Amino acid sequence: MFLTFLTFLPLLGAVLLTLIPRDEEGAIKQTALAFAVADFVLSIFLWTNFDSTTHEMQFEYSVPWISSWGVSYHVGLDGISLLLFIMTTFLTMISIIASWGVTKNIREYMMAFLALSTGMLGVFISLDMFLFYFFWEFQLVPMYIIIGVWGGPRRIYAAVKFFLFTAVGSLLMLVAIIWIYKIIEEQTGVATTDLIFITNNLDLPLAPQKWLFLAFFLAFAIKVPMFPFHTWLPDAHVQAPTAGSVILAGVLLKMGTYGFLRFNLPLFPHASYEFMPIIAWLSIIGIIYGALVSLVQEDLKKLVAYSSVSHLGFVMIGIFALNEYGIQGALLQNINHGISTGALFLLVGMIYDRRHTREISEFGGLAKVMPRYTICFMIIALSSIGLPGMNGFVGEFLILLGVFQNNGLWAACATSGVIFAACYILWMFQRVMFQKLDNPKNKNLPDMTFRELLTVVPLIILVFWIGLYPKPFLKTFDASVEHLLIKVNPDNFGSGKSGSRHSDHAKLITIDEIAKLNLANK
Amino acid sequence: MLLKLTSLVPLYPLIGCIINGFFGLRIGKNAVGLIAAGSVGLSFLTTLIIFIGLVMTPAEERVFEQVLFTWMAVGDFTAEFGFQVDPLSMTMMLFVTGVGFLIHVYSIGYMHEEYSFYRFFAYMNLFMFSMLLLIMGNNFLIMFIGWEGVGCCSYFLIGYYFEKKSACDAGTKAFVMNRVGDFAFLLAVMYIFNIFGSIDFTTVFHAAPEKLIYDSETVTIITMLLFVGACGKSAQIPLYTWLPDAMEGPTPVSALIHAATMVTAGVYMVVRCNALFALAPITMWTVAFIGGATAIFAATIGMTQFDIKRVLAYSTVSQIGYMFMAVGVGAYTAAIFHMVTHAFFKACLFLGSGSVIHGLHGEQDMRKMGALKSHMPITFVTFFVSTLAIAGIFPLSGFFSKDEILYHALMDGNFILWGMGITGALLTAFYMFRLVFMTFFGKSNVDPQVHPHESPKIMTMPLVILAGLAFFGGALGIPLFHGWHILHNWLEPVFYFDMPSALEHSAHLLHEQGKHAPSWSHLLQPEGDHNVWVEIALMLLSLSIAVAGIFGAYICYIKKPHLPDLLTEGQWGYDLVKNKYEVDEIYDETIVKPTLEGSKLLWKECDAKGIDGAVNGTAQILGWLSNQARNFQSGFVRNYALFMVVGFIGLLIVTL
Amino acid sequence: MELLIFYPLAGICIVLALGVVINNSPVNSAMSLIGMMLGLAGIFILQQAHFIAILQIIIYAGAIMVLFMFVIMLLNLKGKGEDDSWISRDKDLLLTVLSSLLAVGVLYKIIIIINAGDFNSPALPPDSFGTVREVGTILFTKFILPFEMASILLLVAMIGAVVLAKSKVD
Amino acid sequence: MEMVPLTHYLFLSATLFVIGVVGVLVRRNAIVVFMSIEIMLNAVNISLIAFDRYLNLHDGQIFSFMVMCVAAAEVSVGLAIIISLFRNKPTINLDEFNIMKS
Repeated sequence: MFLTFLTFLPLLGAVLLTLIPRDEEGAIKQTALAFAVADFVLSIFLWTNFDSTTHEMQFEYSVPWISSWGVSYHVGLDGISLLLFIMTTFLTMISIIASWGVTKNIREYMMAFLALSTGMLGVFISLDMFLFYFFWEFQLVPMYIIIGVWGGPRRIYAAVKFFLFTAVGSLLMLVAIIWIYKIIEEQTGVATTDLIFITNNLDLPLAPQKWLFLAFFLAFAIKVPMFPFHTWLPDAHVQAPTAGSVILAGVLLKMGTYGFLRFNLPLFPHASYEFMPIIAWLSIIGIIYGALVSLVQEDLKKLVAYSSVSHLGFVMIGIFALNEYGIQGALLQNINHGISTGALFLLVGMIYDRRHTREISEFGGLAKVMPRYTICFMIIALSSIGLPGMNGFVGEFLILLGVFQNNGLWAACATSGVIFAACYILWMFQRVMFQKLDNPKNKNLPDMTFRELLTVVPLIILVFWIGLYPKPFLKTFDASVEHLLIKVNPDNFGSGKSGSRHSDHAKLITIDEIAKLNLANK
Repeated sequence: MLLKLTSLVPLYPLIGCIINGFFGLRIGKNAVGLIAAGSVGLSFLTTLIIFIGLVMTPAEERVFEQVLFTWMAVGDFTAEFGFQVDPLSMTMMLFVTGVGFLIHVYSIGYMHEEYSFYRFFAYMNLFMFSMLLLIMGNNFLIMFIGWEGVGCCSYFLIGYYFEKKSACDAGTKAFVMNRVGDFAFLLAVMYIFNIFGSIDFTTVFHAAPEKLIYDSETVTIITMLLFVGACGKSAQIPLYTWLPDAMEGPTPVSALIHAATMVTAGVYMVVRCNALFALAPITMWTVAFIGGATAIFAATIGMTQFDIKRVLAYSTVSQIGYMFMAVGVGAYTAAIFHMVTHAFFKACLFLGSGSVIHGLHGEQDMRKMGALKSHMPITFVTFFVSTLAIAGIFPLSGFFSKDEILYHALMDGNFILWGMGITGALLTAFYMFRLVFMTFFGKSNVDPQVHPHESPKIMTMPLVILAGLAFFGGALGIPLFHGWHILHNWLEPVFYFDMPSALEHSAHLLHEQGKHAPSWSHLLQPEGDHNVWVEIALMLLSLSIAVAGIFGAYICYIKKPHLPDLLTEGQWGYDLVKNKYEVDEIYDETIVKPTLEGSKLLWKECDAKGIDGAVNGTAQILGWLSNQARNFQSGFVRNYALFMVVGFIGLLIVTL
Repeated sequence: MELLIFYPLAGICIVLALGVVINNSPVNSAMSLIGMMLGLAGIFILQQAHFIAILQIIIYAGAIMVLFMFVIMLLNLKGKGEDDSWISRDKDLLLTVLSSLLAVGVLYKIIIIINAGDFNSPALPPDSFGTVREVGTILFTKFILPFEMASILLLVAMIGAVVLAKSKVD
Repeated sequence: MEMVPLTHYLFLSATLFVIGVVGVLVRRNAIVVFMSIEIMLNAVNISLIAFDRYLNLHDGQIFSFMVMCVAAAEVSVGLAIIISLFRNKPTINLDEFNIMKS
């Protein structure tokens, strides 16, 4: 029950905001922030009393929603989704603080943000395919509004492109969900879209597994911008407001990777194993392509957007290394990317608020004028390069370690991404921060205010915490990744088929379990 | 017991860096200088204490590991954050903290009138911390943290004068080139974990003979990757162009980072992994030959440069080439010995040139110097002593260390290597004395309004100490007399590698794989007898070579100053060498420009036209289609009737 | 013998129908339509559907055609047919060709079906088959509901026509 | 006295129907279009009666009676529309009235 409360708290906040009159800007911002902070603080409790030894779902709550179809409001968290959940609440809080300067109808802005937060949280906790799809579509709308209304000059094009890209992808997913729904009904007689039940009981030969895998793959590949489907990201980022970019980069992209871990790997293990080489090569192209293209960008935000294409290429190749180093590394890199790219967007937003331009050529020699800003920018830049001792390195190293287990060449190509990362970030850093301060407009730019520091400093603390002591984070992933790997590792594909046959008896229990569970919560 | 203090050594510079970093501006320059130099001094003292502790323990168990906490633990991969102290890392710690301390003291004076004084010292301390981490790490990952941390600090320090675009470019170039080396190093670490299942030095090097087959493909790849990493960091042939540009940074930085400590990190890493390299003869040959080639290559460029710091930079590259040559032929002790002595005299040379530049208020071009002998007596004396040392004149340290390398090159390696070494020595003597004659002797063409003055006490005192160390450094490795080679006895247990048993294991493993073991008998014959006469002859030969080089420089720059211009103008060979064989330009043309053009192409064509084109294309097609459909709504009732009839008839035809 | 009556009547009807379509002036086409209606009534009688034949004459030939004539006169269109040169229009030429082709296609299809089925031997109904009495009784017993519905339909049509025409007048 | 075969009636009804359709499609004059519609309705009646007689039932006739009612209603309303159309534009040529054009 606690989890549902946590998820729908921001939505409650959004509704309450309607009561406050439109021109009370101060009150609106305060209440929105209050809700976000409350949500974050409560989510910390989730982590403290999260038992990381078992892979079972925790804080589980299930109540039948559309019982005729077997759809139940079944929510829960496990190692994989817990940290993403907390990161969402954390980044929502940070971005609400960061959007203090927004003036254009601030109330709708805050309402959109809080609704978006609920949508995102819903995606991470839902354990029912139908519910997952509901939240997956629900979170699109507020993001569309945020980009569409408060965005930059070409915001309509960017918002529509963002929406269409994701929506088209998710249609195929819907088809796949329905197909699975049918298969499950045939195989076990219980017509339900409950993910846990399906993960345990679904048993498909390779061919349908491949098709279903591809359907889900398309939906999630668009969300994680993998190579061919990434063109929406730079436009969306460039046109989105600062806070929107932070959330877009920090959380929305992680839904794609989360989807792979929740759907593709456990449900279609054999297909994932078959598709590993293709996806590995696609992610390598993504890594190098993202890095190369961001080398020549003139617009700061576009540069950071392409860099997140490259970073998420790392995450994808980590996930499809299909061993615990790769997946744990990928999960950690998810969090790291959220932090470092989120912080980068905050910083870029700050100079955008001061100079209202994102062209790199407009800046130069800011180090003289804004020392505090330069230090923060430098720390975040180094963390996104993956300097050891900071968060980027831990995730990247584990991923590359995992990939190396499978194929040295892939690891070599992926690691080359590290060099390009250093090139484009340092070159950008040099052109923006160092060199002579010739542009008169930059002469008297004010340094970071306290509020801006408030948004960036917690992220920097996290950067050093994960960099130097990543154990608590890795411990949370351990059990769930272990369980996931039992399903995915190759030697039990074959037995997987016969396995589910002779242990039908065991399976039947879970069906009663589900029934009991539903009754229990009546 | 004393060894427990190891974790304190890197801690002091870290604390120093944090204090300077955050409170630098508030606590004033003197305090900042005090804290910075003090923290390095403290860590030097603790190193001395640990050294005493280590000397007291018997030779065999002189390895002490202190694990602080487990950094990463995933599956069966665990990386602890721990330190390892053994004779090798102790020698490195000693000279790194020692020379580091002196340089810190020196830079208090040198950097005095700089505005962001605290930022300089914060980075210097951070550098010391990362360097110590690199040396003392007990597994590859901790070494890698130090490895990249050092690269990062050199990026900050080179780009210290960040107003100058050239300084920033040099910093970025240095960092990216180091990153290329780190790329190879990272791959090697992953490969090692893949084979050994762990990345701790002790486990890996003990298991090396069992797991790896002598001269097999895997061991060659690992060692090759490690060597590329070392080249990146220690500026060898392919990846050396960043070092001369790194002279953009302040002189103490060049002294500390680009002479004494960071550039030797590559040599240290290769020496540390000697167990792996011993199993890979091909890599050993490449190491030796690249070392030799760099020695000559850099020496030739050094001869033609006029910027005082550039000459010293190329001399550093060539001296490190010597060290790699020594490692390549298996003479690890000689390499470490040369590294230590090189740290002393090269740091002294750089600091000397620093005080010259300081005296001439920033003038670096040798052609605008001359006859500074009288104006800067202390600097001149210390500079002259160090130049004698580097040239390899008898009593000084350079002679002993370089001679030992040449001896091993001849005995263990082959004649070509020795030839490279000797020509390198000749060229070194020549350009070093060219530098000395042009700056201190001859007629003074210093421009009039600048009147050079001796540097303050705080700068000359480290110079004197370093010159002393350069003078007496040779005592560490006196050849010929058995047992007098202190360094050899000190490092011998670390480099002990039981080759016969390793070959047995390899043969055994090969049989398991069904392949026959090739004949390795030539490796097993006993160590050649250490006949004294050959060594003495070599010593005399290298001494005479050095004297010849000095005499040549004397002729060209004192006796007949116009001789060099006579010999060189017009010669295309000279111009080629003068602008550094255009290596930088070649890199620019072949690597930098194509990547930029390629990525522009990628962005414009692939992204804007390709994928976006496809997406917008589909949008337009849909638009066009819907336009066509619009014409059907023509407004004429008749058309609608026609469509109804046609539809009806179509149905009819279909159904009937 | 019946064929002798049927063929001329059918021929007349087809010719008059064509007349309706081809004639330029609406009056002529109205006249030919009336003729066709009467021809059809004859055919109905041939079919022994006396009730329908009488109705045909009264409703179609009588009421509806009168209405047509009335409207033609009201809007004095009788001379106006000439601008209606339906043959020469370009775009519609395509239309005519298309529709005639379709018509031929349909006819051909129907012929195939008709020949296929064994329709041509009609049973011999008793004499009182199509008389008014019989149809009347059925109409008011079995089909009383449709009959009432028809009356409501006509009522609505009347009101509709009145509303449409009247509102413009004042 | 042999009976007129059913096919002839159907054939007649088909031709009349087709003529009606052609009339509707081709003619631009509203009145003539209405008349063609009348022809189509009559064609339907013929086939109804023909089948009626063939199957010896009266339903066909009832149905054609209904057709006639509908036809009457349709003509009255249609002509009313034509009159109102005529009022706003002095022509009854159907092509003039294409305001609905998208």
